[in-house]
Amino acid sequence: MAKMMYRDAVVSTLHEEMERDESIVVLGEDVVGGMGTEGGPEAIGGIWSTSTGLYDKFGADRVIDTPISESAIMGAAGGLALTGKRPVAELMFADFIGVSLDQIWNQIAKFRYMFGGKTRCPAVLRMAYGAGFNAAAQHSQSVHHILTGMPGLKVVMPSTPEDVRGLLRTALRSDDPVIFLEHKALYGVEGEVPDGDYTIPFAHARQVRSGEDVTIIATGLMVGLAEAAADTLAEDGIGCDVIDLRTTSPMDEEAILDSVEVTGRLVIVDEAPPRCNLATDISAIVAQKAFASLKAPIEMVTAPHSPIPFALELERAYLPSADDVEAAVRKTLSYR
Amino acid sequence: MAKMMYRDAVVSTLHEEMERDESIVVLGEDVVGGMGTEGGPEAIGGIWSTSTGLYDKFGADRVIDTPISESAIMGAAGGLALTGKRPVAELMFADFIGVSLDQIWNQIAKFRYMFGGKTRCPAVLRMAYGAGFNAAAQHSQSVHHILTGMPGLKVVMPSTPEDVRGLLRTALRSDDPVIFLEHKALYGVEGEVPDGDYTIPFAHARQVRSGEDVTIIATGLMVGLAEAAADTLAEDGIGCDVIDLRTTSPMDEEAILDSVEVTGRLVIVDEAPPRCNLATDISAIVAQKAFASLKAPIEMVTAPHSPIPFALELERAYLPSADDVEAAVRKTLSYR
Amino acid sequence: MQLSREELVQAFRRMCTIRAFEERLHDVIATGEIAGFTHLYCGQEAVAVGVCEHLDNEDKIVSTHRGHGHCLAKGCDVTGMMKEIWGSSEGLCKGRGGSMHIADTDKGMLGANGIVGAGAPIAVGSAISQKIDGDGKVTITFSGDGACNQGTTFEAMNMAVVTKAPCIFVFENNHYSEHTGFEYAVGTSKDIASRAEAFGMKVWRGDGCDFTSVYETMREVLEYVRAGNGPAAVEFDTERFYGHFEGDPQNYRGEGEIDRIRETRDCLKIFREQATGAKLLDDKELDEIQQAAIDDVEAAVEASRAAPRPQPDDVTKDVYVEY
Amino acid sequence: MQLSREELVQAFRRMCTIRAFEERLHDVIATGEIAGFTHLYCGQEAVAVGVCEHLDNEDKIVSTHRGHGHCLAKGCDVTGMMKEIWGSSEGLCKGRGGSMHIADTDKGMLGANGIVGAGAPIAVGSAISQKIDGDGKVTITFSGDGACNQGTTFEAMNMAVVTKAPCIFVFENNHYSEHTGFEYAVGTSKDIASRAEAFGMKVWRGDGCDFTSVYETMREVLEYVRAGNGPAAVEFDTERFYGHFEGDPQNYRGEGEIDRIRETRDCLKIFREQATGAKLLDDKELDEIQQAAIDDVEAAVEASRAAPRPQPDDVTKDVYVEY
Ligand SMILES: Cc1ncc(C[n+]2csc(CCOP(=O)(O)OP(=O)(O)O)c2C)c(N)n1
Ligand SMILES: Cc1ncc(C[n+]2csc(CCOP(=O)(O)OP(=O)(O)O)c2C)c(N)n1
Ligand SMILES: [Mg+2]
Ligand SMILES: [Mg+2]
Repeated sequence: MAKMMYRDAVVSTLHEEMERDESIVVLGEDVVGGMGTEGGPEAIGGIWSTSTGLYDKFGADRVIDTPISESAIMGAAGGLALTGKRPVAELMFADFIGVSLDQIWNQIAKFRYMFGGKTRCPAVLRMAYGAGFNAAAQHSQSVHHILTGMPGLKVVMPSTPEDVRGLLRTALRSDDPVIFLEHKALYGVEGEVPDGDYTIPFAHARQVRSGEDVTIIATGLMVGLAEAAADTLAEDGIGCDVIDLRTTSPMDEEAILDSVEVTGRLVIVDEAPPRCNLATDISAIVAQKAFASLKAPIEMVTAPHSPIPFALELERAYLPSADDVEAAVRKTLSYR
Repeated sequence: MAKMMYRDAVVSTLHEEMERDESIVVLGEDVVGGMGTEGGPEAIGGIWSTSTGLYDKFGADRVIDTPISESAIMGAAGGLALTGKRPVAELMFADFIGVSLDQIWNQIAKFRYMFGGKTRCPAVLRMAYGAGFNAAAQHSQSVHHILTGMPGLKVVMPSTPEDVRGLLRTALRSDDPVIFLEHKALYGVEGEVPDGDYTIPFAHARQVRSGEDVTIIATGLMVGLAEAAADTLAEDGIGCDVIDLRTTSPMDEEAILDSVEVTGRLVIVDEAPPRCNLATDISAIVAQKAFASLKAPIEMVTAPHSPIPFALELERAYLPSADDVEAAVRKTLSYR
Repeated sequence: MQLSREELVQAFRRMCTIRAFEERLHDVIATGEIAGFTHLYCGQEAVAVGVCEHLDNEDKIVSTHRGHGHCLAKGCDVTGMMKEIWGSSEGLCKGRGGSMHIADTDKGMLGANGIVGAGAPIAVGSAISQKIDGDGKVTITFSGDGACNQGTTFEAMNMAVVTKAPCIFVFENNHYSEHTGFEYAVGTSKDIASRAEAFGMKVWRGDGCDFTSVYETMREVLEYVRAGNGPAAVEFDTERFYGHFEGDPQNYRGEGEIDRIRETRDCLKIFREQATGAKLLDDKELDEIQQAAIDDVEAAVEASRAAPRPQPDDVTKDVYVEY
Repeated sequence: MQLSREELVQAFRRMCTIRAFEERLHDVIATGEIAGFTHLYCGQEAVAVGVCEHLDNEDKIVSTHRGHGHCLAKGCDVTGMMKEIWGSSEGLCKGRGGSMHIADTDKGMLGANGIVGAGAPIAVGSAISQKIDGDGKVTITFSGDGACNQGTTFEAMNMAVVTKAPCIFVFENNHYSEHTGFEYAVGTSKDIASRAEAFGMKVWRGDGCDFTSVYETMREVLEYVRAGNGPAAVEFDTERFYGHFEGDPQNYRGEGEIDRIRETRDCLKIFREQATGAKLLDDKELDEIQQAAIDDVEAAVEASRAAPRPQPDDVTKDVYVEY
């Protein structure tokens, strides 16, 4: 066991996996940093420090700095994956799927199916997502719901350094394209990580707190809010079953349904705006498959139907809070 | 009252509105057709024949044929709308949001909010969507759920020529960006259209059949399946309340909730794959706001979690059918 | 013509196969027997064949919506392709892809593509892969004059230059993107190649209706790229004999244009004149080759008609390797 | 220097305001008083001002993530901008946009932009609008050397050529995109302008650290574009004095690079030398102008500190005109 920051969990896993597997190739904007400058390669790492030292260790062939051309980055990842490599392509901000979605959605996700199952496209697409940095409307978004809806992609949302390492290993050993979503506000968070070459399978949710009164489902940064709310509620003797999904595609439906069968009450926390998001997705699954167990309306805690504002006060109002989660739990409990 | 095809409802409304409002400008690939050829402008219309005659009537300034550059088309629509025009930009296939999403999602949808409410961006973005043409994985998709989830956009999905005319007028008079989704398989469908300059407000669903046993919600091509299923079920004395949402953002929640309060049973039909789609969205709203009325699990009839296949038999298996809707209704009714 | 007799025969055979394949499809589609959007390659055969005759299975190509010619030139199975277009479960892609998504990675054919301009970035990735492997192999991406206006194409060119990837951008300028003329849609001071040049690539130009021109130009291009000089681009002027897709009434064409290009710009005719003129092959031999190609295609059509159809349950197969 | 005294004073004042604005922000951000990603324009002032001094409110500009200079040059209110960056509800965008999304359409400023390359297509739309109105007005889009690799920038150039829109592509080549050098990321046979040229545009080049060079170059460019000749492009070589964003340690810079560019490439110094050399303005006058700019900015900072904060409920306002 060692303590490690979330961002270091990313870098260290990349280092280890690139050593283990020669076919892994990293590419993205400033993943080396300093290319074409007097300071030279690695003068400075990527802006998230999630690729530090890779270039020095693995060289220019396997660590490729790219121009600002996200479609070409994602497309190149597709081409690399189709020809035997395992690209790890970085989108600096998840919001940049806007300029590269075709390659992710219409190409990478669909190759195998369109080509009759003959090909594999083991591309790992890493993206920093999420609000909380006053980075405003184009640098703060959650995109997991959009990508979860796209057949052919797997979507991973680690919430702890331990999960980063276990899930990134699994991603790098998967033969399908994986979207690996790293929350910006978690990069600096520290946590214990187990030793050794452990992996965490996809579609295996993590029970964060256990309780029998209400189920709370969350991912990424939202897991922390759910935990905080659960701890507060525990003081009042309210037991929350807090589930961190870890992956949204594939998703651990069983864990969700099993929990709701016990609690009969469900709160889903989602950082995305309310329409057609992951909260509605889970709600719909439960309303179809665990209907008989439900004792109260399903509550969703989400961002509002608005772009993400810049000002501190507004962004705080935009983001779900532990208080919101707590209120939703109390609301569902008060339903008779 | 006149009979008119869905595609002609689009063209005729564009003709009338462009006459009424000088600020309307049409742009897109082959919206003129024949530019730079010996045949000359309008030698041939767009591939959907939804802009025929516009160039001849309104000239090169207001009907602009563009290169194959969807980002630039959408971006130009944004720039036109910010500077006092009302662009109607055509994406030939909705699947091409893949190469132009940034301009739709991060620019057009967000200008007003980011700029503190000072600007208006009255862009109408028309797109042909949907399966049924053996056009395979990249030319057949439904994208309404993706766009409905994006704050700042309005999303319209007409299912009849009458609604095309009424809703397109409203879109062209709206001061917000509107996504206007035209189903390819409906272009050739004929229907009665009222005379005169009528408009249909957004967020006003249409009751297609009325009944007290089950609510069926659908949009676009799916409305026809719901109708067919309802008619079959009526023979068995089962009354279906069939609701065509017409717009998904804003959405007529009241119509949905009112109906479910009566029927207590809900089937939602969505042409999109199952995850994070409009069916889950509606299900979640109902499971939160009309929970007490629900007598049975909410059933969803959707496409499977797979890309869209080419072969006739596969595409047929992919698309929801009237039989699927009927089965879902019977399933929800059998629940006690 | 500096090719051996054998090479010449093979090249002509390939061009004839493409021609026969497309002409046959043209007829079949008119009857409604098969569905979907189909874009025929008739008229451009010399480009695909003149390029691909230089390649082996380890060299890759990335194709477009108008991909049949590229596939056939790269060695994809005629019957497998026809079955695919017919939507059979025995098709090259099990009927899931159809005309616009034929791929055969064993043959180094990384896929046709329904999205205009999407191929170029994929090709750069494949070429980076080859550069890492260091085996002198290349990836070729075909793009039309319309595709050269798509942002992805430019990004890919720049990316290839920056990464020094052995990627070759072959532009097939058939003067039309759908129903729009090249002169209108492609802003340029000269041509497509000159745009590529401004990205720092060495460029070539050739006559895409003349197999020899394509073949000899590509010999130079490939020598340059295989030697590790990074990417290159080449523009071939060519002709599209049919409409943009099947069903296109083509009213945008000039009076007599189709007759004229069929008469003066037919790569099969031009090849025949050159081959007979140089006394390398005679008309009888050429006729036999052409007939053999037609027979092959006819057999493929018959096989496709008799081929098994996909099962409805297969609709969700092969979305993932493992989910 | 062919400008009137008045014009010179105004141009210098504008450059000084930008400089003061950015220097002040640099200090404040270091203290943590304001948040968000901020990209300072210090060093590039001559470009924004040399361009915008030719424009009125009906001429439009579209800006980038590094947008403060463009906004100020186009006449946006200093205090309104500072309040916006502070996140006040009295900010130019009510605190919703922040540094990367400042806009003021009344002034013809169509928005900074957080997405690299997104501005160019928007500018083309605005220019098409102006072409329709036929009033000789133009739209200018600023792009960095990094943005010139984004597909949208190329698409926009081509679209402008095709539509003959009065759009001017101003490339500010400050040699860096984030931490990556121009030489590495921009594949070209020559420079950015030569790429634009290949799209069939007339292009110009100028020294972006020399106000006179920018101003005189733009006079020609604007004459050409306003006359209805379609789009044009111009590349200015310039310098970025600070890091990519505030917080950037800049280890990628060469030894002494910042000192050198501050010493030899400072547009304020160069302007001063020219103005005093030509005896158009003396040092004292220039000092006064500079001090006035600093004072203005200081007042804006004070006003921003005292300005009201947004209300949480405002978070969902102005998403739509009507929903
Ligand atoms: C991104 C995208 N935009 C538009 C289309 C529709 N479309 C298909 S082919 C085509 C024209 C392509 O022209 P060109 O690149 O010259 O190829 P050609 O058809 O001449 O072979 C268009 C507009 C598409 N498939 N993808
Ligand atoms: C589409 C997109 N990709 C990447 C980024 C991250 N990013 C912001 S600014 C920047 C560098 C831009 O360089 P340049 O265009 O030269 O402008 P400069 O910063 O030098 O003014 C990058 C990579 C972004 N904001 N948008
Ligand atoms: Mg063409
Ligand atoms: Mg720069």
